[in-house]
Amino acid sequence: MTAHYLVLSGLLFAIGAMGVLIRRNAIVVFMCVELMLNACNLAFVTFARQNGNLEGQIIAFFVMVVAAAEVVVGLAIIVTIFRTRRSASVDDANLLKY
Amino acid sequence: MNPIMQAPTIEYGTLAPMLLVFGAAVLGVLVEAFAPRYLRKVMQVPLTLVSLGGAFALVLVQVIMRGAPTEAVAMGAVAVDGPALFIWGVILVLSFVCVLLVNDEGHFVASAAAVPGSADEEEAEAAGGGHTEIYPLLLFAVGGMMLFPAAHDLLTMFVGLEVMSLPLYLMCGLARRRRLLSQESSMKYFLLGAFSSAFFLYGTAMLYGYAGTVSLPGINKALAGGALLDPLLLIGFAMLGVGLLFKIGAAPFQAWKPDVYQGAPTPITALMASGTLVAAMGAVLRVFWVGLGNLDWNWRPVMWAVAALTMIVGAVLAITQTDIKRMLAYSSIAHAGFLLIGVMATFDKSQQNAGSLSAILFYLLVYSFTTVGAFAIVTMVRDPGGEAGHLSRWAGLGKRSPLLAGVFAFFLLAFAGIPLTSGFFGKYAVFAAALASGSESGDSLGGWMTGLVVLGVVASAVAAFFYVRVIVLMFFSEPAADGPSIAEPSMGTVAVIAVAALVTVGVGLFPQPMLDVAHQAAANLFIR
Amino acid sequence: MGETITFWVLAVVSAGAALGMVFNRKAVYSALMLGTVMLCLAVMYAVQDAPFLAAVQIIVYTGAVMMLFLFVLMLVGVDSSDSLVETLKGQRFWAAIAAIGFAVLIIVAVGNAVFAPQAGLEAAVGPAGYIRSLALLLFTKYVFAFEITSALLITAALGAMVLAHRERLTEKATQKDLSRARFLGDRPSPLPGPGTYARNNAIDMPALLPDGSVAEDSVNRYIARYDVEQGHLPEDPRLAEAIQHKAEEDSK
Amino acid sequence: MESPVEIVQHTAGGVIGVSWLMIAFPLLGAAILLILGRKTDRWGHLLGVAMSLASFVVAVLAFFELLGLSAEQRRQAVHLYEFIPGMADMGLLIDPLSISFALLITGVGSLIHIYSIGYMSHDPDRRRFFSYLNLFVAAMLLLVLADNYLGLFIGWEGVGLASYLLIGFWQFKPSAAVAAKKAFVVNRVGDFGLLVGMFIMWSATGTFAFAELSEKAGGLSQPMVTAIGLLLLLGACGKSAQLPLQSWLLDAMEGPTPVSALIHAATMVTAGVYLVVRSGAFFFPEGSPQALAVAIVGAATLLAGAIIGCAKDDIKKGLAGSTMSQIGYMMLGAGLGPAGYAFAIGHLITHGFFKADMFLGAGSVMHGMNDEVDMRKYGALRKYMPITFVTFMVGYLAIIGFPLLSGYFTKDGIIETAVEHNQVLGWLAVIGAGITGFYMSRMIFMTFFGEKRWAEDAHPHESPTVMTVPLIILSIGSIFLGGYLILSNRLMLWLAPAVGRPEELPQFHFASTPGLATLALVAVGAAYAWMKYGRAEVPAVQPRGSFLTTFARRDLYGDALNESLFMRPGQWLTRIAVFFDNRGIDGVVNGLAAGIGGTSGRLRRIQTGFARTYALSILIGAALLTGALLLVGNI
Repeated sequence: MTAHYLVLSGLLFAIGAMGVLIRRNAIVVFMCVELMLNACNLAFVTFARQNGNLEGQIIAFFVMVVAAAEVVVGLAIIVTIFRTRRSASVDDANLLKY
Repeated sequence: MNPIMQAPTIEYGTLAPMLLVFGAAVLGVLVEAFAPRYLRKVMQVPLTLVSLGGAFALVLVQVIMRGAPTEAVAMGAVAVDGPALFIWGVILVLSFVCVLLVNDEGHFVASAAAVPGSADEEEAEAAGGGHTEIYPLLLFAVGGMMLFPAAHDLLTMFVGLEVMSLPLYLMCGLARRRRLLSQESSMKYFLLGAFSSAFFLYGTAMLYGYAGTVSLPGINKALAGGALLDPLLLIGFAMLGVGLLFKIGAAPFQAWKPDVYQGAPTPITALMASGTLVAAMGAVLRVFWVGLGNLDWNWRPVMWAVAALTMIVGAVLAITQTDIKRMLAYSSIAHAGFLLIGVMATFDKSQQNAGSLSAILFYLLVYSFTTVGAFAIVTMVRDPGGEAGHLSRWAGLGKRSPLLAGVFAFFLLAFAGIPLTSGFFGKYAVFAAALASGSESGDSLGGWMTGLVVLGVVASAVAAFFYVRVIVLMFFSEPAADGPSIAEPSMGTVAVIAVAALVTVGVGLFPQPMLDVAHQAAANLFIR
Repeated sequence: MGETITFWVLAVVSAGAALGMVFNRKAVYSALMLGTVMLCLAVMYAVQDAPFLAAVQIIVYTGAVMMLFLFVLMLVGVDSSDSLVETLKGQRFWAAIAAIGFAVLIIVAVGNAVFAPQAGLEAAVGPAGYIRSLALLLFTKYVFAFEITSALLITAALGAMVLAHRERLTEKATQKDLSRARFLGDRPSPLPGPGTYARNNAIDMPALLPDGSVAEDSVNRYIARYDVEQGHLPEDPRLAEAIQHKAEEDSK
Repeated sequence: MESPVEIVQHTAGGVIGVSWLMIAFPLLGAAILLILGRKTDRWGHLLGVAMSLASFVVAVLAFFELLGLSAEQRRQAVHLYEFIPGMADMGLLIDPLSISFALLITGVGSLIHIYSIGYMSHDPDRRRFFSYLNLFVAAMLLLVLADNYLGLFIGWEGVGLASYLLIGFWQFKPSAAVAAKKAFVVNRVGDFGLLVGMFIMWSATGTFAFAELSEKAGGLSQPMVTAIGLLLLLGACGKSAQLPLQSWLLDAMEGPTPVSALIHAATMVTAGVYLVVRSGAFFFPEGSPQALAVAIVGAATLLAGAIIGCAKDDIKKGLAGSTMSQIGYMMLGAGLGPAGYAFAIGHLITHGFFKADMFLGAGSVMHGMNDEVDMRKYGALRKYMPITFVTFMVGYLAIIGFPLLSGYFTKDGIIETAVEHNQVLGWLAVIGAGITGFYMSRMIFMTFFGEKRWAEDAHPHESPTVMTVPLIILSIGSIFLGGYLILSNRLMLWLAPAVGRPEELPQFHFASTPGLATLALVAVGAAYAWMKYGRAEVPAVQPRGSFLTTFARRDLYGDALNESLFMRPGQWLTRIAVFFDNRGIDGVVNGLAAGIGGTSGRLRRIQTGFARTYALSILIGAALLTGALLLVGNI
């Protein structure tokens, strides 16, 4: 079963990564990052059972905490940008280039 | 059945420098909560400076009184070994210096929540003051920078990474002028940073799957016993590498650096270019040497390509830059490439490993101080709308302010690695270590290391070209009629430039003591 | 057997929802899809002997994080949807290539990996019980990381405050100030109410004063503008003129 | 001829052991003044003077300690620290040569520091001026005290930097900025020579230290030594304003006058002489072609400088021409081997006194005349500035070689030795002395005698005491120092441990043929000047001169020569290169540079500014990294 879960985790991770690349709404991009983190968690939990120790579960727990903090900061930044530009599109923010 | 839990042991003495920084940060938050507005800055600045200075003193005390511990502390989560203590010392001095820059008026927005250009913003600016929350945020970032390279397991390292990065994401968006650029840099840094830390985490998961543990020595032990070709291990290693290489800005993960460095408030750029790079480099070393030490014949060819690409991209792209901060960002990328050369110089023999480790530590020290000095000078050259970033504005600066331009030229020469500057010895040490590694019999890369060093020398030459270009621009072109003004520097800024210049000159003329310190720090390598 | 069925069902649903999240134009749908993925994962955790994580997943992720996402989405504007036209040349193509290549690499690699039979968690849990073992690990081996995450949470709170909270720099006007200002102005009395003699939607119908003249002030200016823009003007030319006048005043 | 004695590694304490303090004091002063900035405005100049004086005290103490040692012991090396591990050590060499320079630098330097308190008293940036002066003193001391070429080079560049900063001190004047730039560029040419010389030296012997070089230089092949010598000479020419790198010195007079006195007359410009004398034992053996080249350069420059001096109406530029000329004498002496070294150094020391005296005197005149530098606007100043007049007169008599004054002994020594070694060069030096008599007399007559030709608002007055006291001290040195050093060969015996000495000590002849000829020519020159400028009226506007005068006024067409010799062919070459480059035949370097630039220009387009593109590059990078590792792992 381990391989199944891992393949699913890899798939979700790749889908999340693809979402980051093709979505323009910063919030959705960020949701895709969250999906990637969730994929990691699935891998951790799977490996915890595979390896027979609880560390993977603890790590997944930490990841959730870290992700929650990251969400707060990230959304605050996105809201600030939105208030300035009236747009949450990542493509609109490209004054810095070359 | 109720097994009694053994209370965890935490070596408070050993961890004191880091705990002091975190403690001061929490105290700073309390000050924000309870102190009246007009008192906050008066309280925050000394608190920050004293805690950073105190932490540095604690590091010194620890080195002198007890020497570096040989066991991981805090239940095996943190390894306060020689290299870690060295890196802590460097980071603490750098952040102290950066706080002096932060303290200078006019870098940070008066009210981040006010929309740029709105009446609210004007009102907030008229009211004066600014976000004193910067100081606790900066302390949290410094704490993260200390934890990141000292982490003994990948989970702690991940937490350290986030503790370091979150405040930086925030602080990037707080520039007082050109706020659109600043906010944009903040968002880019955040999105890409979060993206890359997902890779780091996935790598951690795979390594956990391979080794059944995330502690670095545990992984190393599993490597010694298990199958080396396990795909889980290789994927895990690659993904972990992505996360770490992103932080040091190695190609092809370098794209964020110029944008973020340009947009962020310059004192924060200085902190990122120095402190973050030092911390991330320390973490790279720890992961690759401690965790993956037994895999070196596997990762080194890949790292070879990354180092080569990084140097080339950094040096070549810097040539056509027109913004001074972007140019310094590319220069920082090139330097990350030079440092990676040092990372690859590992051997079977610990004696020689210590040699290359000390070379990297020394390089980090000299480079980061010069960087801070250069950015401090950038803060002083101003247009009416803020800092004069465009290079054309720097034309003829040598005539307006020969001293400032002279010091900046000196920093640039140090970046280029001209003899008699600290930069020369840094490059010399790293290249020498790499050559020694290549000539070691049985080294898997052998002649390739020589090739890499040659590439490094060529990249330095290309890099020297654009540094000299700026010098020529400053001294041999006519100043623009409405050229930028040179801000009357505050004591803090002067002190920063003086410290940076002193280190650059001092180490350039008198490198031995610092080399000795780096050598001692590296003597026992990392705790395994 | 039961686990296999659960896995396949959840795998299909979660992968589909993940794809849906990526390809849905509306951000709110994306958020709901992500919620679905998270719930599926929670069930998978429960299946894989991680009931604690399953609960945390639902409480923290679906409960708190997703709510935050939705909240911000509402703040930014629900109806904002991405346009389907890709502006960056080659971005979609390369993104698809890279993502598929990446997925294939991982899947092939994982497929090549040889796994020992699952060790299971019985030995790890031992006699202390599941939650107790977790706590034991959390508060001994990982206690330092646990403590340091507090720094993260503080940073997050502080950061959100810095970016979102604006300190009031001027005194808030009290009721006394307001009434004083009103009596100092040229109209101490309240504005006339709208459309007493209304035949249709009363709120946008100007009132008539006792002398039969139209009271322009009785119509809210936003409503006046809306009426003009949407062509909802009343038939009575006098009223229509008053509304138009009001709308023009507003646009000045 | 006896060669120098060996260098003794210093072990004992004493002042010599801490002689690094000499460098440390002014360096500290400069650092404090630069770092604290405006905070030190009130007392900065005093700190500068104190640091310079402290350094002088150390130098004097070290001098007496050295004097107390026997001749064999008088080359003390003080090891400081390992500079580049396994490559070079940093240390100081305290021997008669270096300590003589140190005394001159700190002594004259301190006097000029004191003088500057008065001279710069109205400048709002006086503190900055003193910080540069201190920086200069520190760098110059490092130059002369270092026991290896690397340390010497650091000092060499340090004085270059200080000189650049000081020439351009009044950077708001475009002429000052241009002059600073010119000095910078011309000096780079010389420095390049020195640097290449050091590279060859390093690759041939593997050391920079004087001590080791004295052992190893003997083993080098003749062409190698000649090459190194000529390259070092190029460096010396740049720093000492010798032909063909002389053009910057005249423009350098844009700096404040104390700078002209300290750097561009008394000390820095003599660094070239120091370099030649210090390297004499290894790279300029007597009779070698490179030594002859030194003498020829010296003779040519002494004539050129004198001719330029004849035509200048700007008092400081006149003095600058004279400086060139006098350093030419020193170079001539230095090119004659150990027989000439003592006279060259002797002339260097006395010149340091009387030229500083005259420069400061000129500064004092300018101070009283609203910064007027045109001598045609002076005249009859002797009554209004008596002290300045008397001290200037002393300097004047010393420089023209009036019998029994300082310059008489040292210059005559050089001329006589030169005539002994090489008739042609020797008699050229005699002619040069005659011209010196003319142009210096001209300066005196135009400035202090004749009718008033002042601008209307000029109210000449004597300068304050803080400025006149240094003048008096310097003029006393200008009177007695030469005789003291040269008669009975004191200086030659003193320097012998450092630079060697001829087997037979020379005897000073008061009535030798060249000496008498010199005196006669000087008298003729002075008399001619009296006829043209003392007795006759001096036109207030420069008259159209003959071809020769114009030639001299234009600095012997030095700039034009540079332009036609170097710049034009350079441009021409560039054009050819561009031509070939366009044809794609040559220009590999250009092509490479353009290629990198072009690549850079194209590559930077990758940095689109879109976060999604960056994310794509990360993902592709991650996929490549994973793929590469899996591949490498499975091979």
